[in-house]
Amino acid sequence: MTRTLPATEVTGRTREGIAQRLAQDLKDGYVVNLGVGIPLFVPLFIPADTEVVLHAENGVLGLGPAPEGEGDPDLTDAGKQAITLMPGAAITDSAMSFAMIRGGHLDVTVLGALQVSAAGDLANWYVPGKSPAVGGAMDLVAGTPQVWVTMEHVDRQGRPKILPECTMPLTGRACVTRIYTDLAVFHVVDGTLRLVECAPGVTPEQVRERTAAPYTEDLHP
Amino acid sequence: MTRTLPATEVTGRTREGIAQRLAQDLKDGYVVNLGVGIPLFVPLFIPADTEVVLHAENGVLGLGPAPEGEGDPDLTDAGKQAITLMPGAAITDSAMSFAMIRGGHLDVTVLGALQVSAAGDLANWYVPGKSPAVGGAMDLVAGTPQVWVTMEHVDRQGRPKILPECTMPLTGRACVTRIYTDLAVFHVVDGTLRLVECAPGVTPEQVRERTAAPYTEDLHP
Amino acid sequence: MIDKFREDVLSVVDHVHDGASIAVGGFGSSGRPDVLLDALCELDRRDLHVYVNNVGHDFTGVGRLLHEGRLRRVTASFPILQEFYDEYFAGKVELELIPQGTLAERLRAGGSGIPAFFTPSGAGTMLADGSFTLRYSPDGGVAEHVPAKEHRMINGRQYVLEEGIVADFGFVKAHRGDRKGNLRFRLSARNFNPLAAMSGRHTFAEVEHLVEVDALHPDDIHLPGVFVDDVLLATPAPADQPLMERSAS
Amino acid sequence: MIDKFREDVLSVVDHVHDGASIAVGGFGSSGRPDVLLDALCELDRRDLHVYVNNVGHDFTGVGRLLHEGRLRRVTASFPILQEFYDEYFAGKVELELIPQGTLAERLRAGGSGIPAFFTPSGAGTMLADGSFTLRYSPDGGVAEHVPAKEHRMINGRQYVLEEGIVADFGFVKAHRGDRKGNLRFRLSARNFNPLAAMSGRHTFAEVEHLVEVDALHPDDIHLPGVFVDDVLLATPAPADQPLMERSAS
Repeated sequence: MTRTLPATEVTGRTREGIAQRLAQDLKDGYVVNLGVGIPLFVPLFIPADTEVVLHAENGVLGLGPAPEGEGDPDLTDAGKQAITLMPGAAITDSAMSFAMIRGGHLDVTVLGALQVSAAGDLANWYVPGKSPAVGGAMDLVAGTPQVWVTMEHVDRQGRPKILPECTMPLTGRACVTRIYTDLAVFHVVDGTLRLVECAPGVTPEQVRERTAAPYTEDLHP
Repeated sequence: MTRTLPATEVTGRTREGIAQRLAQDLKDGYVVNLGVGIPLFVPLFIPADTEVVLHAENGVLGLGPAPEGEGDPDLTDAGKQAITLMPGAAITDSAMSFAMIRGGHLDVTVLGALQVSAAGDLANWYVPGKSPAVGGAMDLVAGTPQVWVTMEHVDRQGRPKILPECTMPLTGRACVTRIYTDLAVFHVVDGTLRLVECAPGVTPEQVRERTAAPYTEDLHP
Repeated sequence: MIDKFREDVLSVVDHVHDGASIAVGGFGSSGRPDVLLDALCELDRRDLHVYVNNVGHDFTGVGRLLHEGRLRRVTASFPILQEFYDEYFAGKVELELIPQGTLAERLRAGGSGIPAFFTPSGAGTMLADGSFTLRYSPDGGVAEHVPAKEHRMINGRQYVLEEGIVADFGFVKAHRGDRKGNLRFRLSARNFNPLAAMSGRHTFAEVEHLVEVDALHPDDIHLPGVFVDDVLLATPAPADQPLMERSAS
Repeated sequence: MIDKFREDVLSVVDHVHDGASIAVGGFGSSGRPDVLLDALCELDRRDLHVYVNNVGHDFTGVGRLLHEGRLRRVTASFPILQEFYDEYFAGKVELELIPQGTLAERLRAGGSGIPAFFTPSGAGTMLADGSFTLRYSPDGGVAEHVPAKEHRMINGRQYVLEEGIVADFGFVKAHRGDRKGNLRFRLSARNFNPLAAMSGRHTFAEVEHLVEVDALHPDDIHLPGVFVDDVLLATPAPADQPLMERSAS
């Protein structure tokens, strides 16, 4: 936390670009829950020949795009925004919705993060001193086999968000499986971080300067 | 168990008569689960102006009478017999059906017994050495506020079935709230048995001779 | 004969006492039983413990209860409302913050006779380790923490024990309901409503449409009437409209 | 694109290995997935652990598996079949007898990420105290008991801890299903089917009617397709009938 800002300037992916990069890794048939923020850009970038079923924890399986016009007040996503349904969509109550989540029936959950640790611990629900609210985040990271984090690589003060240990309250331990940032893509393999990709125009050195956690490199050109 | 058979002969209620007596105590609006045997006669004796909702643990709330003719193979009760539905009936899966039972949302469960103890323990699922099967009995007696037992007062050898302690494996402890037999009606009050009624033509002495458990008498003429 | 329909909301909600606990359906304003919640305000009930996913984003629904100082404690996953947090930090209302799936399962469990269950959600976090503040003191210090929850390793994984919720009352909203209390919800307005109904020892359901008893097919009922004690209209019918209708979905 | 419909039953059920555990829907013969169960026999699978409410009253369904000696263990509440007991007392098949509501809740819990829960059902009885015989030895003695279950007093009442069931496979039967795996059941044939589907790591559904993907309204789906991996026809359609239909309830 006391590291000084890196000397070099770097420009990686935009927030949309992070979502676009992540969308490439979604496979046909995946059932995916998307958190607020960057994850909400993901549907824009899912290829037309890939069917990804979107889940909202308030009981919607098979979300479609936002409606044209007002929308139906009885049909909203977990962010209380109006939605539509895809063919084959199903509605459940909240207990069944979280049965899907906790029981491991989703494939991927995509969510933002305040911090990720070297072991894949996630902090994303509470900045001490601010207003605490957790929603379904703890269930999603506990139950979903693949937990993909999207975030800016450093915070607004330029401090690393990928740390040896999280300093903010945890959402879950050893739950993150991938991290997609503006600068890089990390996988969590056997409980340790592995840098697998730098964003276009970003060097491994620039990533290293902005990452406080230890990690190994396995870059695919 | 080593008591000798009572000297006097006694004829109390028939099996149908036991069910008829019990049916008088069902109140309008009650939700009731009926076990096999004597309890299945109960619906015959529910007054027309009393609405009793019958529940079957395989997921039927609102059973009607047996169908005329073949019946629908997709519509059976917990004894696998064809049934009909009353207006306002609802179908659920088995987890929801037992959520109703265990959560105390039924009013009365009526079932047969091998033995009942002085404290209201019930044994009704297993005669050691015979074929064990429990079905929903343990859930019903654990969850339902009122557990009413219907049975012959003594077994085929004339031995009392109302005992200081059950000798057969228990279905539940301190769960029985009433006992309706061919000879008498007992209530369980504060964990002890109370004889509240003798069947027509049956004397308190005849009941006492055939009851091994201690009980108090509070007979209403 | 069973007829759970009541025309007068206030005389029904009058059964709710000061200090009661209430499980409330809805997700945000979707499927929220506003007629029932407003009745609590008109009846001036106070000191309430509400189990609900969100307090809301304005002073309607549970937000109105908060705004009028009627809440003693909120058990929720995502309170949101800023005024709620102001009251919380000022020690005027307690917050038991729990994961959303845990809230759903606790309501269902309580209504199902399950006193406690293990879940991975929140294990090893401050929502389970006894460090989350239930109540602040007026000076800004911590008056009381949410008690630490039992943790257990099962098959090599850490779980936390959570208790079923049996609320004094359930407040729910449905799209259609009949006089036996059978309910059907519409789209994502279903959410916590069936669970809040199960959790309540006594449950009120406000319905958008009162339908005849045979209008809902037994396979189409989302919540059987056994969980509902009183059925009310979500919007009192205008005088020129029939009370009873058979509406399409 | 997601299409879970498979025409050939045997090639689908071929994924089930000897020794597998299978959660099976149905109550008696009502809603029992006979096409799937029969496929196990045709594929000569053995040493199976079946979670099912009843073994049945004849040599169809699970009764056929028993009759052909394919069962290692049965977890059930009401086995019924006399030949089952004969095999049980002879030490040829194990019986884990549990209350019916506990079976239902264990299947749901396992499919819901709940590893264990407390229930009052069976507390203090021989189904929980370690005295029930899981397996007899060939000489008629007891080879192994069902282990004693943890008891706990909660709010003055005794409860027993039961574990969620995650089966290798779920076998279910539905009235209607679509290619996304969404299912709808008919009347009391629903029973354990949604729960067996949830419990299976991999679940097969045989459906009486394969319907188009938009034929089931989202509010009318009893089990979302996320719990189903393969959809098969319960009765292979005659050659002169269209495979796809839009049937009324």
